[in-house]
Amino acid sequence: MNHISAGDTAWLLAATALVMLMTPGLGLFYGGMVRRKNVLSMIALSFIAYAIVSVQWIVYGYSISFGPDIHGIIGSLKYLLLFGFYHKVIGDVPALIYVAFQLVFAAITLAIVTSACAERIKLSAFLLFGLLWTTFVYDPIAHWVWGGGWLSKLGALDFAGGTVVHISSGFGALALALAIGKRRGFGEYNMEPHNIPMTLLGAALLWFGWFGFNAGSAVAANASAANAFLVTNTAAAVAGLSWMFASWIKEGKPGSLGFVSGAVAGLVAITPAAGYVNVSGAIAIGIVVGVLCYNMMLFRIRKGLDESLDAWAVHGMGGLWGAIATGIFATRAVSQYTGLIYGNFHQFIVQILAASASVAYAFVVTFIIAKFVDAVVGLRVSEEEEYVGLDISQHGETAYT
Amino acid sequence: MNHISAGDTAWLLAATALVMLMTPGLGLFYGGMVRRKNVLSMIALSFIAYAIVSVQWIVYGYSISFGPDIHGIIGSLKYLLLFGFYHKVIGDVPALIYVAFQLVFAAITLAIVTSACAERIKLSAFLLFGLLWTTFVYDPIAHWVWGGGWLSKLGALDFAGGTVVHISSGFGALALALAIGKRRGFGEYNMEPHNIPMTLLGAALLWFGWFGFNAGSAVAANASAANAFLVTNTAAAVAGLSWMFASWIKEGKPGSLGFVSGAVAGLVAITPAAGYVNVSGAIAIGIVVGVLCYNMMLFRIRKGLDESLDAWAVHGMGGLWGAIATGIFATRAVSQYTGLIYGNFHQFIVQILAASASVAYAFVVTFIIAKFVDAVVGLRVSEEEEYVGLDISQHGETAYT
Amino acid sequence: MNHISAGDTAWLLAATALVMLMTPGLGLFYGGMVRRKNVLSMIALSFIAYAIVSVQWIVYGYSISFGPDIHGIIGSLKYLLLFGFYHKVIGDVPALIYVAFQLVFAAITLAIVTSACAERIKLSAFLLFGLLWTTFVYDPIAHWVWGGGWLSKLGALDFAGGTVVHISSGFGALALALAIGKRRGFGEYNMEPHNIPMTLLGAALLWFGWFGFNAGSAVAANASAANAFLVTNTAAAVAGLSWMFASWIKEGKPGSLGFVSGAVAGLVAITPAAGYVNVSGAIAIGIVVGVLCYNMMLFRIRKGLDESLDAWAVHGMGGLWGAIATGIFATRAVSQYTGLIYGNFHQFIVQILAASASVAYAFVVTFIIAKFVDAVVGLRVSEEEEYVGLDISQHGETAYT
Amino acid sequence: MKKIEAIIRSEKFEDVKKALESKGIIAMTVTEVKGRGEQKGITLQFRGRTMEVDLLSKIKIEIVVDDSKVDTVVKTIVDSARTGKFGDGKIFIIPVEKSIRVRTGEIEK
Amino acid sequence: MKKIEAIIRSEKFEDVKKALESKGIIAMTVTEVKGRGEQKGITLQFRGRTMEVDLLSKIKIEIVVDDSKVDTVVKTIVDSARTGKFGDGKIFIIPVEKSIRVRTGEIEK
Amino acid sequence: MKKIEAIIRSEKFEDVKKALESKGIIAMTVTEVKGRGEQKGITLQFRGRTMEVDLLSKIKIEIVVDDSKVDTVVKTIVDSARTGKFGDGKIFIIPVEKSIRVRTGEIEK
Ligand SMILES: Nc1ncnc2c1ncn2[C@@H]1O[C@H](COP(=O)(O)OP(=O)(O)O)[C@@H](O)[C@H]1O
Ligand SMILES: Nc1ncnc2c1ncn2[C@@H]1O[C@H](COP(=O)(O)OP(=O)(O)O)[C@@H](O)[C@H]1O
Ligand SMILES: Nc1ncnc2c1ncn2[C@@H]1O[C@H](COP(=O)(O)OP(=O)(O)O)[C@@H](O)[C@H]1O
Repeated sequence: MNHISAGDTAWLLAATALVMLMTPGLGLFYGGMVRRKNVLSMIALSFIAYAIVSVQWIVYGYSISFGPDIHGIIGSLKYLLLFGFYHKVIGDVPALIYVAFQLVFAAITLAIVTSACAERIKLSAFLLFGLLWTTFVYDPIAHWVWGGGWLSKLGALDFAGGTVVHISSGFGALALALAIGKRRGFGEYNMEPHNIPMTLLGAALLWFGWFGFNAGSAVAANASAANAFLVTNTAAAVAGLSWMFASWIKEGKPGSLGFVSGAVAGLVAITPAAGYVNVSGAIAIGIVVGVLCYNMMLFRIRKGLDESLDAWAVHGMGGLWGAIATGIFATRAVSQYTGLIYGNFHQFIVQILAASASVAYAFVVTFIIAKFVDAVVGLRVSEEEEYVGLDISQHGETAYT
Repeated sequence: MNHISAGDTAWLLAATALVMLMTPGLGLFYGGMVRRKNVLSMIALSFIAYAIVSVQWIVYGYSISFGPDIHGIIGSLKYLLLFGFYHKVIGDVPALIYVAFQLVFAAITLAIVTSACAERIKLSAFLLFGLLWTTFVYDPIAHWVWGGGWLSKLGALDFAGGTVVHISSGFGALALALAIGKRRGFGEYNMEPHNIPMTLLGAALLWFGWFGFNAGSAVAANASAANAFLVTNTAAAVAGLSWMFASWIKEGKPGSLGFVSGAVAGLVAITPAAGYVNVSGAIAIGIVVGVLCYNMMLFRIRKGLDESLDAWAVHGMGGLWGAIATGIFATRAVSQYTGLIYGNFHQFIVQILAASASVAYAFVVTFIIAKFVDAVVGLRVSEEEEYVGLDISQHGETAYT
Repeated sequence: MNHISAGDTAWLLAATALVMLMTPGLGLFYGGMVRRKNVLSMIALSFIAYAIVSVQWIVYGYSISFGPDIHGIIGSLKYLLLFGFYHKVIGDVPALIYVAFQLVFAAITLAIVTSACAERIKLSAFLLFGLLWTTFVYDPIAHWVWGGGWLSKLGALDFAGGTVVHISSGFGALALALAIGKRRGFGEYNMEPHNIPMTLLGAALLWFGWFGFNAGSAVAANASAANAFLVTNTAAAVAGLSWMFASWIKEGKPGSLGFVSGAVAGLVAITPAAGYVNVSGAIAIGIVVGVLCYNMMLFRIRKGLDESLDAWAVHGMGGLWGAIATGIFATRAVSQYTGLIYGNFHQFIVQILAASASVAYAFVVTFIIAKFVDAVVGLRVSEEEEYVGLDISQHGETAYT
Repeated sequence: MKKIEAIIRSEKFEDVKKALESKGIIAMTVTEVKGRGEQKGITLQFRGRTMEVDLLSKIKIEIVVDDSKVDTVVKTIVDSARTGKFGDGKIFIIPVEKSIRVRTGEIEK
Repeated sequence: MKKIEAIIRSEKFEDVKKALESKGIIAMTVTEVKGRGEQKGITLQFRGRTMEVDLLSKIKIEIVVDDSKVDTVVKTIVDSARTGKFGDGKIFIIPVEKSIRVRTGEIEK
Repeated sequence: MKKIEAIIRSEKFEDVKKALESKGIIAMTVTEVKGRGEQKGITLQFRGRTMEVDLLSKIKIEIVVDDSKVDTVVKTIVDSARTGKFGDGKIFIIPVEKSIRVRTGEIEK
């Protein structure tokens, strides 16, 4: 048995708890944006996504993601139910907390995808979809990038999951949105957020938890964690302001929703880069991603696309930019890896390649899974169920009296 | 002065903060479930429970719980006001953080009991009741199990407080509910939760904080903490799904409230076991507790019992099952202790004994205290005060304008 | 490169995340207290304060606060953009996490000041005001007390920011309130809190985060952190009860808002003292501050002063009392420093001096900045904008539908 | 045609709704309101102080029916909403000149 | 003078408002209500069970106008609020004896 | 018997309530509404753009009284709710045929 560092373990325990909180935080973030009649459904989807992945991960998800590599494609089933893991050590932390840390990443990724089916998915369909998605989309990509698969062999950098978490969920959401179709009345009626303070609270929890996400990804309490912590905060703050100013100029009013959407976009974009860039890089990444994702959202709306809560615009495109930006701004001041600014064209190309492969894979496989679930149990609720709202029709509950 | 481990201390500091957050989290969890006119009262009861215990604990509560043992029954008053504690070390952490960690446990336990008197208790009565309850119910049981008292000598296992926290509060709540009587209109009118998203937020904070609760109980950042962390999450997720499916089958609709109630039940049940079982054991414990507590809630309603927010069904019965389950699923894969599955019948019997003694003690003493407080200051508000709601009648406030 | 302690770093990473959460927590705390039409504005001000400081701090704020001292007045610009900080170590933690820890302090300080301009400030004016304030008020005082400036040379004690954070923001808020003027209808109409549960949630997050604030200020996971943790909790609980009883006696009803205001006052007052007093001292500090700040609030209302959300009464006066109380209750049981109770009259005088200087500086400079901003862009929205509310007029949003 | 406006206790609403249904009165519009009657709400005593809680939450039910049905509706509401204590509520009968169904545009008088 | 009380689908409110504006009808009072019509809301099937969602969220618009404008207002609302499905809403015409402007105290009949 | 429906500024509600009390008018029903008058709410200028905030929060007070008291109630409301600026509100007088007290079932005309 290897040596365990209590300090590194202490941080990973705390970081895992922080990341766990992000999933209900995301539920609130999304829940505030939907109409009053769907808020419980929206929050419940996050909780249920979390629960599905929590079980799947310890049974076989961890194993196929992080188990012994099979041809660079997938992990083996060797770690089923984590037998014998109590005494294992990974790096210098107990293996079980590493498993838990990876679990909370897998969980929130599925939760992000629920953006696409807001206010119209059948609960039973989501249970099936969720299990398939985490198994066939998340786990393979996690294996490719972090579990010793082909992308890691290629040298792709993804510190905390720009590709694994955000590209996969963002482009997955896009595919799911296309498969499930628009909400009735989309583009016709007002579908304004019913409770923006709830969304702001959710954003606060996301920002808070993201420190665990990115700084925890150092899997140690060291300078790399400290750097990840600070650049994470920098990118979030800068991107929040950047989106706010962009919308201020374009629409004349800087919404609070715009600020927090920008902050989330900043958090997304810094995720893959957090272990490789310094604060100057974070500022650049943040400025760009705020303007970029804001315009992607406008583009999405212009196209009449009901990717309802903008997982694609924010996580998909933000993650894509982050992956590429890692290949630009990686600096020797922070790690051994360098990017375009150091003339490292190779890394830049690898980043684009890895991101593109993940975009394509996530999009295509998600679309297939969604169509399959639609054929088997039907993805959508009936028109009347949608009209009365998912809280009543799927859960038999009313959020507020 | 012994050696302090910065790593273990770092985790215990973080864990204590996490557990602290559970008490207002519980306030929100309960606050969402009551009617609009009592929400401030409900949240305030948690805050005030926390404050009462915070003061009592450092003055004498810690001392009678963890002070030098007197005949296995109670601790001595030696540690009054914690004089000289700054330089003490417990295990390898500063004694003061150990005191704080134990404090937040004592605090939430009293907060759980407020379930029983929701929407009808007089604030002044609760101040008195709370002080007596924490002194005469919580502190002795804590001493018996963790402070070197007779149950610990018997060999009863309770990793993070299935008996000390959940059995005592759950069965205490039952006794208090019987003593204070039903809410007016209970069983007649609709008393639906006024704000389920608030309850979901509360549940999220409970789940989050529970990682501190259970993994913190290792009092170290080690493999035991990592195991506790992961099994805690597993049991919560499984039990959430288990309650959800049970209610889906029985009532035709899986409520979001059902999911989070199940998750809390899972967290309760894994609490005593978290240091002794592995993920497989956690799955078993979670499946059972979800179905069990759901049916206990139905039973409670059928009996016309107004234990208003189900502390008994969830904490009492969930804690009871957890205590027994520890004696079943304890496995050598995780610690030196074993349960029934290893043929250790002795441990199983000890667990039942310890749990039963605590059930009886908590129920009887709570009932006596409640009746005493009723006689001295009156437990309940007047009919008119109950009608206008406790927010106005006890606090002079209106929650929402 | 010095040695890094993983344990101490683990705690500082967690503590920094905790403190970060306080700023949106403060946003909710304040947001619940304003009228429904200004809630988004109020929460957004906290987020935006956080963002402004996040950028300013890494660009030059940290440098002028903690950079090489210039005549005891201000730090130099040597640490601009933190070049080369990745490999630096401060104490035994990576410099970058120390920078982040200090950042979140600076951020919440500016957020506290927003109390004074609730429901009437122009967003653009706040952007300018915020940048000037953090540069010309916060950074110098931080330098004087913590960055090697004249107050630290004088021997003033301020463990976690009673002077730097609370006096500066509280008296700054007072000056800003005078400069911006009353809300229209103040003293005439009802301006009751629109959502007290939101305020209670905010208070819970503040309390939770404050453990990072105070115990993190030990910059180590040691006995000093443990002591800070416990006395912080003690003062908060005691002061919550103290304010509650004071208002119970005076007004006949103990509000939940009163309890949490008291708790925040307790947290404020213990902040400078947390590394120097024991639990007995904390009890004394808490009792006094609850009664004191409650009466300061009544005084403020009697004077017809619209320092709208009582940053002055709670943070200003609470911080002042805390600074002085540190000079009274500092005890050798906890550190080498002593106060009046040990006959150390010198420390007592130094505390009063440092506090008074900071009061004067913060008040005067804030007033000048406010007047300057008013002259340049105008501090207040128009009468009609104030009437329809800042959510619509400044952000183009409606909080709830 | 008349509009019956009944202001009743919130907690009695379910009972009233069921009672109306059993009489075949289905259509209705419901609003959350606050109100006080002539006795001015409820007075609480607190440590020698008096506190009035005058505006209590109520439910307003509006039902438009033919003149012939007014008495049935009123009686049904009175019977199902009554507790016999102050605060039980009031019913007002207001003339309606005509009613139009949006779906079809058809007019009833 | 008449009060036009229209209870319409919430999601049609913006359309109705705009349609009225285009006819010069600006003044109005709007309330969030719940309601059901004669067909008793919506019935959902769930695992063999039937569940009625009877009270659905609606918007009530109140507009007081001169008798001469009643037909225009009614027609405008009917045209803009209609979807042709159950639940489109109802409009009631109620007599108003007079109206007073608070700002000036002036009375209109 | 008349129903007086007054739509007033929310922030004036406490003043109006007290003024009515002082005239012995206690009973009332209160609803939160949104509304706009003929001048169409408030127009804000923002960076050269115009933004209309048309629906502002208002309080609707409903009071049913004998015909003899109508003028007192109206005058009291007008006096206490007025600020003299646009948006002060409107009062409508609507006939009520009868009123029934739920507690006793007694009818007033
Ligand atoms: N004259 C009135 N005008 C308007 N609303 C009234 C009037 N009288 C009663 N109400 C409404 O009816 C509700 C119940 O009236 P209340 O007087 O309490 O009933 P009871 O007389 O049976 O005790 C009040 O809260 C108020 O909303
Ligand atoms: N007789 C009535 N009295 C009061 N409100 C009514 C009445 N009929 C309909 N309503 C209101 O109008 C709304 C729409 O009515 P509905 O019957 O659903 O329209 P439609 O007949 O076009 O389907 C209902 O939800 C209810 O609020
Ligand atoms: N014709 C009307 N029909 C219905 N409600 C009206 C009408 N006119 C005014 N109101 C209501 O009265 C409120 C105040 O009216 P407003 O025109 O702003 O007062 P003023 O004319 O004194 O400025 C409006 O917000 C609206 O709710």
